[in-house]
Formats: sequence, C-alpha cells, structure tokens
Amino acid sequence: MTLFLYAIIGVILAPFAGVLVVGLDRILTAKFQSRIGPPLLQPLYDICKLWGKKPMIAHRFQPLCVYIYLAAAMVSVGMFFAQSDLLLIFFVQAVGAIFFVIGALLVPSPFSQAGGNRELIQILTYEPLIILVLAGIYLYTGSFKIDAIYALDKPLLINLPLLFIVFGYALTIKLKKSPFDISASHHAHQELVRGVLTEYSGKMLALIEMAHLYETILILGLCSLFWTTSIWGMALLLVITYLLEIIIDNICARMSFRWMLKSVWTTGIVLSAINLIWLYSGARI
Amino acid sequence: MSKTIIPFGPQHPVLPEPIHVSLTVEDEIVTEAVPAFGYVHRGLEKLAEKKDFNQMIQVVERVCGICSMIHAMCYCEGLETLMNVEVPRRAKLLRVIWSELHRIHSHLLWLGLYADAFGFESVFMQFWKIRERIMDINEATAGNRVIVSVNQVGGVRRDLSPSQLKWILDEITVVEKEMKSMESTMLNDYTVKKRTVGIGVLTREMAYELGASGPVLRASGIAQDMRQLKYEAFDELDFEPVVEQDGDCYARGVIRFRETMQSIDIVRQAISRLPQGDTFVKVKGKPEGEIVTRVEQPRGECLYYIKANKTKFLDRLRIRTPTFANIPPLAAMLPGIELADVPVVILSIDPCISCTER
Amino acid sequence: MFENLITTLTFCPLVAALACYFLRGERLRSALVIVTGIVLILSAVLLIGSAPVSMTPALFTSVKFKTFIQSADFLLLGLILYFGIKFKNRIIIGLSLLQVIILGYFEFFMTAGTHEAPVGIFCDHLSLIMVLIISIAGSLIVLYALPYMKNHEKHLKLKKSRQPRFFALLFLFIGAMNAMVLVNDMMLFYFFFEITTLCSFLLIGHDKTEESKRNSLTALWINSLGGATLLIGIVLIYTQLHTLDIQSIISQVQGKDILLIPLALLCIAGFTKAAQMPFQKWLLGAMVAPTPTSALLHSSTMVKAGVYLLIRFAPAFAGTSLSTLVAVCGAFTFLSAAALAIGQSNGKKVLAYSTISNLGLIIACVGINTHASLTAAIILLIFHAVSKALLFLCMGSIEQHIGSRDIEDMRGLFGEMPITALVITLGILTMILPPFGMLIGKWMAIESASGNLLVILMLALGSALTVVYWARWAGILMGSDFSGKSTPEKMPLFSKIPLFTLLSSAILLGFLTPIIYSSMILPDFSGLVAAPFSIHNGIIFNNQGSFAVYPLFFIAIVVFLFALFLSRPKKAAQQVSPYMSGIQGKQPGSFVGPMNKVTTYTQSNYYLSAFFGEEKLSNLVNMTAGILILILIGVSF
Amino acid sequence: MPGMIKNVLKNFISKSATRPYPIEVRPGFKDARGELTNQMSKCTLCTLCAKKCPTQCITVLRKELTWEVDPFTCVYCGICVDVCPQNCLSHSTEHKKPARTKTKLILKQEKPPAPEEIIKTDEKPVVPEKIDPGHDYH
Amino acid sequence: MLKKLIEKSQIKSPWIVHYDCGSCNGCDIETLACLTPLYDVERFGVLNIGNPKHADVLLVTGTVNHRNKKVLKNIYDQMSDPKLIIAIGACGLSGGIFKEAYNVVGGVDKVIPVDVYVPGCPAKPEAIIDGVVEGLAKLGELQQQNKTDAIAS
Amino acid sequence: MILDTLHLTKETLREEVEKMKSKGYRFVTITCLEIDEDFVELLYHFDKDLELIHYRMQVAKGTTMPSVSTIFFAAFLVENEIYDQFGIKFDDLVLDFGGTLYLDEDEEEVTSTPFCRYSVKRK
Repeated sequence: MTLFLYAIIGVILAPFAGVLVVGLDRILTAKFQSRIGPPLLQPLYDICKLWGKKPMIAHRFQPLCVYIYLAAAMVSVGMFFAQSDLLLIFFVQAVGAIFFVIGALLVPSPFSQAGGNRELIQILTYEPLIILVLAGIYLYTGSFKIDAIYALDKPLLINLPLLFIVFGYALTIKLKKSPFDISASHHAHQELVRGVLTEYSGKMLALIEMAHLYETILILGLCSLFWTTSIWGMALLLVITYLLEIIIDNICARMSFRWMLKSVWTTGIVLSAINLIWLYSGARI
Repeated sequence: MSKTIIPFGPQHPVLPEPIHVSLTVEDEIVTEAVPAFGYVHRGLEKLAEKKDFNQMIQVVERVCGICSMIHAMCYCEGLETLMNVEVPRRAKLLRVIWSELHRIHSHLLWLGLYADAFGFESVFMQFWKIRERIMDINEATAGNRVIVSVNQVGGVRRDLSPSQLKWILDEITVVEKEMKSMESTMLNDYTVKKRTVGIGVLTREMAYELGASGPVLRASGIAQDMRQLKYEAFDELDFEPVVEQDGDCYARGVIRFRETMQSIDIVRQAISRLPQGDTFVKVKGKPEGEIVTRVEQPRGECLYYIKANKTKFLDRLRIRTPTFANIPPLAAMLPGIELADVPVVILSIDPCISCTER
Repeated sequence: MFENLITTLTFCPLVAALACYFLRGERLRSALVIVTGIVLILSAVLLIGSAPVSMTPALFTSVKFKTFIQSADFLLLGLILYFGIKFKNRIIIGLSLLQVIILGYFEFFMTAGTHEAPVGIFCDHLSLIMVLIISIAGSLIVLYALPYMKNHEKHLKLKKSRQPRFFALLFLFIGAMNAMVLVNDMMLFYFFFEITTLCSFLLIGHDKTEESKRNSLTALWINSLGGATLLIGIVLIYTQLHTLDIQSIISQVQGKDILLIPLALLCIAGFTKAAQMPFQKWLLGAMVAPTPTSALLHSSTMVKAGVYLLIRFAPAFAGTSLSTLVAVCGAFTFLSAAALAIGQSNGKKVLAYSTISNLGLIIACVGINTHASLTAAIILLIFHAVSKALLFLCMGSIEQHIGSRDIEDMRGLFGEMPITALVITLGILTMILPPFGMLIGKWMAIESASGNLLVILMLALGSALTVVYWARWAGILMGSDFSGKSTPEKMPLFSKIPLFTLLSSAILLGFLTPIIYSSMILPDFSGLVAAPFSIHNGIIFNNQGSFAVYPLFFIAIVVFLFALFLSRPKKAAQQVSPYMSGIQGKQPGSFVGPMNKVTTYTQSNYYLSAFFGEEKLSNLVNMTAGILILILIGVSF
Repeated sequence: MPGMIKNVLKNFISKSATRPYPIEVRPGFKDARGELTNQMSKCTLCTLCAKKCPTQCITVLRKELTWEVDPFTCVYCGICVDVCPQNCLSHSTEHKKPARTKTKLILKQEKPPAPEEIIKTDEKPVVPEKIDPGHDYH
Repeated sequence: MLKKLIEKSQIKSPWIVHYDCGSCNGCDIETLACLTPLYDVERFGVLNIGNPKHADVLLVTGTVNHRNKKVLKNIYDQMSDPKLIIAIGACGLSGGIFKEAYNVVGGVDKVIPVDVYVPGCPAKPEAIIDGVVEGLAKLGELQQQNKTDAIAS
Repeated sequence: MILDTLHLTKETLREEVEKMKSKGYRFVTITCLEIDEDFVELLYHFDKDLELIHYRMQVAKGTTMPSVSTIFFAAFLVENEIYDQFGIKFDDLVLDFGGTLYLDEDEEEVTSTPFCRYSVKRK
C-alpha cells in the first residue's frame, strides 16, 4: 500500500520536477550560448498556453494516441516510484513511445511521417542499449527490481561504469538532444520542421509536452539508480550527468540517423559487452 | 516500393527564404529534386520604367538586403562608366570598405545559418554574436544596420572620420580574434566534418560547366573571383582568390570562413590606403548606351546589364545574380544525398532567392 | 472419456478429410467443415483437466497396427520419392531414398521384435496446450477458409473446384498434428512428422503456378532433410537405449554425453520444421499458398511442431553445451529474421519473418533451459499462435480486398475496411505491447536470458527490431483521409467469427496468463523445490522481477476507454489539413508543387535496404547460421 | 568538439552578451536613420523630397500647407534628408515604434515662411563631421 | 485559477513562426537576429517554432505577391486561435519601395488581418521586439475585454 | 557606349553555343530586351578567364527558339524566365515550367508578357 502511495505521489510531483529540470535546462543552454534565456517556469507557461489554444486536430485518432502516450509515461513513472520491475517499467514506457509513433504515422503529412519513421529508428537505437543496461544491473544485483538496487551497499556505478556511458547514449537519444535530435528538435531549424510533433497542436501538444516531462523524470530516475548509497552522491551524479547532456547538446552538430544507428550500436554493444563480460567473470570491485 | 514526396518549402524553418523543392526520397535518399520559384518574384527590373535612374539605386539595394551595398555599387559603377564620371579615389576605397564589411557580415550570417542547417545551434549563436559588431559598424557609419544606402552615382553619400576608422579597425580586430576562436570548430570538429565532408560534391568540371559562381566555384578548385577584374580600388589592394579543391559542403564552408578573414585584411588595407579628398563628384546629364558590369558579391559573381537611352528612365536593367547561377549546380547536387543533408547542401550555395527572382 | 476424446481429435479430422475429398457438394462440404470444426473445438476443450495421462490404447498393441504404420511409412516415403522423380529434384530423391534405406534397415534388421512396445499415448499439459492450439486455431482457420476459398477460386476463374482436395488436406493436417503431439512412440512421431511434411508440400503447391510448384519443392526438400535427421537421430538413440518410448528416452538420456549427437540431430529436425535460420527459405516460399494455408501450416501450427519437438526434449539436454548452442541459434534467428523483416514491404513476408523470428525466441528460451525460460517458451508459443493466426487471416481478407500484399498499399486502410483494419491493428499491438501475452513471454525470456551474454545481446537487438516493423505497420493502417471517415465494411460471417474469436482470445488469454501459468504450465514441472514464478493478486513474480498482469490490464482498459471517449469526433475540434510547408492544396494530403501542379502527397516507410535488405543480409545470415549449426553438431561430439 | 567546449564554457563563466533591450535601451547612434521628422518652421514645401523619394511616401500639399509622410511605407534611405534645400528634414536616432494601425505623420505649417527666408542653396548635403560611437557596444 | 494561469501564459509564451513573404532578406535576418545572443527574445519565452500549427505569432516580412499570398493564407489558416499577426518592414506594411512592381499585391493586410505593424527598412531587431511586445499587450487587452464582455453578458 | 557583340541567328545558335562550349567558355546568362512592337533582342553572354563574349540576335515576338539548356544545363532557368517575361518559348527545355516559373496561371500576368511594353499574349 505504501508503494502505491509512493506511486501516486510520484505521478503528481513528477511534472513539477520536470518543469524545473527543463526550465533549468533552457536557462543553462542559453547561458552556454551567451544568452540570458527564459524564466525558470517557462515550460509551465508553454504547456498552459498550449492548453488554452483552440483545439485543432489533423486526424481523428490522434488524441487517442496522445492520451495513451501520456498515460504510459505516467504509469511508468508511477511504477518507478513503486519500485517495480525495471524491465516492466521499460516495456510500459515503450507503449507510450509506440503510440507516439503511431500518432505521427496516422496523418498523411510528409514531415510527421518522416518524423515517425525516424522516431522508430531512434527507438530501435536506444531500446537494445537500455535492455543491456538492465541486464547488467540484473547480473550485478541478481534482480530486476529497484528495491534490490537500494539494498546494495556500494553504488552501482562502480561496477557498471561502461554501462552508464551506454545509458548516457540512450538518455541523449530519449531526451532528443544533439547529436541525436533527429526525429524532432526543440527548435524549429530542422529539415523535418518538428518531425513527429508537426501535426499536433494546442492541447494535444500540451499533453505531449507533459509526457516529455514525465519521461525526463523517469530517465533521470533511472540514472539516479546508479548511485543509491547516498543522497548526495545521487544528486551529484544527476547534476553532472544532466550538465554533461546540456554541454554535449551544445558542442555537437545534429547527426544523421544512419550514423546514429551504426555508431551507437557499435559503441554501445562493444561497451556493454565489455562491462557484461566483466560482470560474468564474477569480478567485483 | 512507393516513394515519399516531401514538399520542402516555401515556408520551412531551415530555409530562410521561400523556395520550394519537391523532393522525392526513398529511405531518406533523394532520388529526384524539382525546384519551384516565384514566391519572391516582384518584378524589380521592370521598376526601372517607373523610377528614375537615381531612385533605382534604392531599388537595386533591395534586390537583396544582405549584399545591398554591393548591388548598388555594381549599378552605380555601370552608370558612372556610361556617363563618363571619374569617381574620387577616396570614394572608391570607401566603397571597398563598406562592401567588404558587407561580405564579412554576409559570411558570418551564412556560417551561422549553415551551422544551424546541421543542427549546431550554439555555433549559430556564436557567429551571429560576432556579426553584431559589423552590424554596429554599419549603423554607426551609414545609419542603418543592413541596407546602408551609401552609394550614389558619382561616389558615396557618407564619409568616415578618423575616429570612426580607428574604431572600425578595433572592432574588426575583435571580430578576427573571435573568428579564430571558432576556427577549430568550423574546420576540425568531428561532428561538423561528418556532416559536411563528401556531401554535395561538385567536381571542378561540373562546377565550371554548370556555371557555378563565387565560393561554390572556388570550392571546386577554380580560382575565379570578380575582384580580379580590379573594379573600384581593387587594383591597388592585395588579395588572392581563396581556393579549395574538394568541392563538397565542407570546402564551401572553409572558403567562406577564410574569405571572412581575407575581407578583414582587405578592410585593413583599404583603411591604411585611404587618401584625403572628396567622397563624390557631382553628376550631370543622363546616361546613354549599354554596358555590362560585374562585381563579386559574397555569393559570387553578379552581373548587371544596363541599357540607357538618354532619358531619366533606363531602357532595360537586367540583373544576373550569383544565386541565379548557383541554382543549376544545386539541382545537380541534390539527387543522391540524404534528406538530412538537403538543408546543408541548399545552404552551401548560400541561396539568396530574392536575388534570384528579383 | 479421455480415450474417446483422443480418438475424436485424431480420427474425426481424418474422416472429415476423406469426406471432404469425396463429397463434392459445396453446401454439404460447408456443413461438414462447420460440424467438424465445432466437434474438434469442443473435444479439445473437454480434454482440459484430463492431463497428465499416459496410456496405451488397445489398437496400438495390435500387430496389424504396427504393420499398417510400417507400410504407411514406406508409402509416404515412396510418395515423396515419386514427387522427387516427377519434378526431377535430385535432393528430394536422395533424401527420400536415404530415409527408405535407413527405415528399412531399422525396421527389418534392428528392431525386429527385440524391443518392448512403448507407451502409446502420453498427454501432459504441454501436449494439451498443443492440442488446444491445433484444434481451436486450426478449426477457426478452416472455417475462415470457407468464404476465402470461394472468393479465391472466383478470382482464379477455375473451371473445376479444387476445394475438396484443399479441405481434405487441411483436415488431414490437423489430424496428423493432433496425433503427433499426443503419441509417445518415436516411430509414430516420425510418421506423423512426415505426414505434415507431405501435407505442407501439397498445400503450398495448391495453386499449381510455377512459383508455387518451385516453392513447394523447396519446402519438401528442406522438410525431408528434417525427416532424415529425425530418423537418423531416432536410430542412433535406439542403438544406445533400445527404446522408442519418448518419456523413457528423456529420463534415461539426461547426463549421457554420448547421446548428444542424436539429440543434436533431433534439434536440427526441429529447426527445419520451425524454419530456423538457415532453413527459413521454405517458410518464406510457402507464402504463395492461399492464406488459410499460410495461417494454418506456417504460423500457428506446423512450425510449432518443430518447437514442440525441442520443448519436449529440452529436459534431455538441459545444462549441456548443446543446450547453450540451441539458445544461441534461436537468438540468432530471432535477431536476423527481425532484421530481415525490417527490409520488407510485402506484408506476408513480414509476417513470415516475424514468425521465424518469434520461433527463434521460443527456441532461445528452450535452449536456456531453465524452468522459467521453458515457461516463457510455452507462453510465447500460445500467444504467438493466437496472434499470428489472427494476423494472417486479416492479411488474407485485406489481400482479397485490395489486391495487394504490400504494406504501402494498406495506407489508410481504415477508410476502406474499418473492421479489418481495427482488428489487425489490435492484433499487431498484442504482439508488441504489454500487458498482452506476447510481452509477458518476452519479459520472462529476457529475464531468464540475462545470464547469457550472447543471447541477451541478440535478444536486446532483436526485440527493438521487432518493435520497428510492427509499429510502422500499425501506424499506417489506421490512417485514412484526415477526417477519419470510413465506409462500413461487409464481411462474411465465417470471416468474422474466426477473426473476433482470435482477437478476443489474444486479449482475454493475456489477461488469464496467471491462471494459464498456474494450471497449465506449472503442473508439468512437478517435483520442483521452487516454482519458477509465483502468483499473487494477478502479479507474476519471482526473486528477479515481477509483472503486474491484472493491474496493468486494469490500467490499460481504463486508459483505453478513457482515451477513446476523449477522442470521439467532437464538433468543437476544428479539423485542419496536414502541414505542407504552406502550399497545401484544396484536397487534403495534396500540395501545389512545381509548375503549379497539384501533387498528391505519397509516403513510404523506411525499409533501410542498405542495412536490412534481403539480398544484403540473406547470404551473411545463412552463412552464420550454417556455421552455428556446424558448431552445434561439433560440440555434441 | 574540444574547440566548442572551450567556447561554451567561456560563455558560461562570462557575462551574457545580451542587451536587455526593452528594459535597458541603448541610445541610438548619432547618425542612425530613424524616424523621419520635419521642422515645419523651416520647410518651404518645395516638394523636392516628395519628388526624389523612391517610395513616394512623402506628400506635400501646398494648398493645405501640409507635409505628410507615411512612416509605414518609408524605407528610411535618407534621400529626402540629403536633397532638402532647407535642411529641415531629419532622422531621429530612434527607430519608429510599431503600431496597431497604419497612420500617417501629417505636419501642418502655421504660416508660410517669408520669401527672404527661403535660401536657394546649392550646397552639398551635410555630412556629419565627427561621428563618435559614443558608448561601449558590448 | 487555471484560466488565469492560461491567460498569463499566453502572454508569457509566444511561439513564433516566421514567413518570408518575398522580402529582400533584410527583415528576415533582423528577425533571426532577435533570436541570437545580443537580443535573445527567448527572455520573453519566444521560441522560433517554425510550424504554424504550434505557433501563436506569425511574423511576416516582405511584400505579398500573387503566388505567395496563397501560401500566406494557408499558413494563417493552419494557426489556431488565439493568434497574432505581425507584419515587419516597409514591404510587409504597404509594399514599400516595390509597391508599384507588377507582381506585387501590396501589404500583408491585403491578405490576412494584421495586428501589429513594425516599420523600418529593414526593421531593427529592437523594433521587432517592440512589435512582439505590442502584440502581446494587444492580446492582454483582448483578454480583459473578453472578461468584461463575459461579465456584462 | 555599345557592347561589342557577335551576330547570331536562330539557325546558327546551337552550333555556335556548342562551339563556345568546346572552346572552354562558360555560359553566363541570356539577356532579353524589347526593341519595338514586334521584336525582342536576345544577348547571350559567355565567359572565359574573366573575359565576356556577347552574342546578339533579334527575334520576333512569339517565336519559338531552340533551347541551349541541353548544351549548358545552367540555361534552363533563364530561358524559363524569358518565357515568363517576354513570351519567347524555348523548345526542348530540360525543365520546362511552362510559363509558371514566377507567375501563376490564375493571374492576368501569365497570359500577357509583363516585360513587354507592347504586350503580346503568351500561348
């Protein structure tokens, strides 16, 4: 029951935390570009404004896909806070991702179709990596459950450093940061206009932004699992990781999806294989 | 397998200007690209029948805002030749200074947009930050940031005071320094190279045959620069056309980066050689005859054909702008590249559609 | 009771087959098909609860029966040989001759009266599940075939209906399958195995086109290869253990390394039947047959025979290097078939590759060979059969309606065939999304595979690839013109019943997974210290993880209904044409392109032929798989 | 990438380059061509500016004694200022502010200037002597 | 409360889409310059979103000609309410120096209603910022008016 | 001041242009101007090593000209433009916009030739 309560609290608080994280992200990005940047609560304003717009839809089933996307993101965050099975959380999150793509593929619009296909390739790129990371966690803790990680006396990061880097790839793709802002970028200057998001507007877009906030929190949550032994360590890890994400976002050009698929798969698989072999060998630091 | 047709433009965030390209792609590889125009066509050449040849200066300045000064310079030069006017030396050098400042700001602008085309937002921000210094120079010396309106038939409308010249020198030194700090990113960065090297290759032969001009031509290894014609004061200024051999997007980027540095150098030379004297001569009479003048714009060779008939309205004004010449090479470059590279390749010719369509 | 049911399940189809073949009236045949289908389904359902049973019916002990089987065996091989000679296929001739020689030697010189007769029938829960799948899915498919074949022949403009032969073969096939999963005698197993081979050959070649002839021959030689390895395996096992009783073989074999070779040969036989790499070619070729054939033989039942063989013998090679290699082979098939599926725009081929891929996953689970992974294998087996049969049937309807199997031609199918589009989309979703059964299986598979580096690597990559080819298909099906309007669809009753039954069972059985697990799978692992999974409040869990089936189903239903309610066509929401860079035409989905031409926007998905093209990957995959098979045999020595 | 890291970090630690425009308004350059105004007391309504204007945005009605400019058509080229024989036209250094409706600037002359005030000039347009940028830009 | 928040947000988060409707690029680059570090309109929450379906503010530069007037109308139609249209530069306001050219229709207001006119040739970035601020002020006034209307009725 | 030009006729056009190409000249552009009610003048500009060579030819309005875009691809744009503005049609264009390069069919301009003071109807 307490776990259920945690889940509810997590689901309620996550968007607010997400607003702060994304707001901070935008300010820091601006700072890195020698600008001042928007107010901290800008993501909140954006969502509220979108919510207030007159509804316009491009396809009848779009709202269905959006609501399921949001719900999947919420459920996965809830399950994360309820310390459920990591693999299951990942699967539930994938439901959202798939409906997101389906929503984009519904409309006969060139940009959203191409965006949908690219989003699929992004999913294709990061899914195996996340499964491998989870397999690594399983090998180390003997379980896929989050509470098993909390039961550890040493941070996960020490024995899974390479898998953390692999997770970093997945993180960057999932957060749509350069060099992987391929299916939809945060700003318009992209060949696909806004890719998967092109055909959504108003309320639908607001819901998608909400789901993004949930996903951001989920991903940061997963990231925090790599240092569970002290709250400061966790905070430090999160701050450094996110800061690195923003810096990478600012020092990379956008790459093509072919490059992404090839290079991320090769590096990701090699890195995780090395780390997994290390874990199989039974060696532990 | 059915194809995907992507209507690229006219309203498209990566294209700063309305041009439409119907892209047929398969797995994001472009198999066919058909351009469409007419979204900016205003019929400026025709305005020569309604506005007298002096007012036309303001019109040709607005053929394209980014190289407005050079358009007007080319136009004025043509009329001056037709009317047998000898422009004072100081005016010629001042024209060189402003035109090279325009080239710097145009190239900086382009470098930013180009970086944005491959999704490098922070580089875009950096170049546009640097560029603001040039814009300030324009505003302080000529009164407007973009369309400086300094040309008139017979000379220039503004003069530069010694203190201004010193300030310009200081500013361009800062610009040069900041450019240097961007050099490693623009020329050596892994991700930038990955997105530009070997993309949109235009061989030397193709470039020549398809009539490419300006940086596009020079990036393919042909050292042709209209400034070699020694118009205005270029006879006494020291410069060599910047040439690259590879003919890909990267080479075109390098060309423009190096040309920016070169232009800074030319501005310095021009300032150091600036003589005292008048900035314009009074012009009487009406032009007569026909002439072709060519100048080098940031985007390449610009050709003006002027036919006058001794009235205050010109008989015919024909403008062949650099982008007009670079569209056929672009059409040849597009098939075979990835969709993601389309903006990069389109931008690599530095398209100026308002020039093209006038 | 049990015996009667078993007799019904095996002989009733046989009788129906004969009746179908000789009774030429269409009405009569329809009635016959319907009645047989109902009888089969009913008896299969009634069988639940009987397991486990092992018994020897009186018939089995009679000498006549033995002689009958022997001669039928030779007749079968003779038929195959005949087809080999008729179509001048040397491989088939060679393989069938080889089998005749071995079988002759075995029957007349080795076994002549020296061994005790094995227990005839063994029906544990695994067999029961197989029987249920075969009888229910099979009957539904045969029902579906009624309107389908009528349409099909109308389309082909046949003078003389060839439906009697078709339905006879279908029923013969169902009967053979039912018998095969129930018998406990290796030789009987081999006999039924060969019947399915022959049936598939005849069914694939049903349309008698050049292509179908060629492909049916491919199927025949590959499956004959499987038959031959199976037979050699049986002979080798017999030389060591002197028994043909499957159960006693399994219990005796454990821990005897010397028997790894015959087991490896059995595995290869299973691989050929389950169309694993590099034996996948026949299954792809089989898609030329009418859709009910594809659905019955090649997605939900026939290929399952191979998998059944492997699951059955899994305990025999548990913990050996052979087992690990089986896992690797399976995982490799899972990965490579999924990759090949991405490069396909032919819907039936995508289905075929996905079948191969999913069977690979099941076999990988078998190879991992823990109780948890075997549970995963069985759950995957069940749900794959249901969902895949559904998808094939939908595909058949679509193909007959739009005249194409290309996925690209199915864009906006919702506008034309709303019901079918909805059903196939849901079917696809049951393949890839939690909380449906396939995902429960996949979850178990990944959790149990995490202990094997190579396997988990390939599973991780493969499952991502799977999502891609399904999701893009689902996405384009529901798209229609932007108003989402659709014309009502007319569908024959016997197309509707199988579709909806399969769809609802795909969803409902997913919900019932915990019950299926505890009542149908767990009992097979009797005598365990700890069950691989426990169940509490509809949550399947063990020490390694948990899958909240009921809660997720609950959430999924609530969310789906809520989302459906919110997305009903509202008057308030203004509909807006798609973004076309500002030049959209008056017709939605068109734009005014160069030369002021109104261009209709067309789109195709990405098939990434540079990465996943068939011609690019096939050779590499076949070679790698071939090497893996060689290693598999190698480690058994 | 390393080059950009340096750049980005430098930006991070230094003050941002942003001019906080509406909050802090930078004084215009002395010579900027901002809003066009006419010092009507000096104007002779000679219509030269209207004739030379390339956009015909200036209308001079001698009867009504008005001089009007359409600031929403004006291209701020400064030709009129250059040609004005009275030097009564000038650009302010501030740009013309945006508006919700397009209105013309209509200036009315109280009384026509006395004939002796009209100076027939042929002198060249005044080019400002010294232009000092006057303030730090960045 | 939520309504109040939405109204406040509408003023705090104007996303822009920019359409170059046949301008000489002068106004375009000045519009882009607004986004760059020296002017940084993101301070006001402005994002160049590039897609009319997402945008609240349409910035139009340049003269309207016979071909692009259809494009302009299309973009306008795809924006959802509440929306602001800001015309930038002499050409966008009235056709400017080109108003006599044969292929020029005139200002943007000949095709779609314009909320704010930003003069200049080209309009300075400061002027464009002023324009957006003015537009948002107009939006705020409209919200007030709607409220009083609602109370009155 | 009048440009030095070489003379050209409709018949010799393609031949001359081929010759220029083989000599290594680059196509620059074509200029079209109206002479009087019935005739327009076409100026072909070629360039080699910064030196321009002009060809001049008079054509009656409404004539169909052979296109040089098959020899110099770069010519397709300007030939389309001339058809838009002067009504001179070019045969065998590599990419024929058919008078819609700049102008729309539903507008009056398309049927007339805006750059001719004595306007003719375009076909």
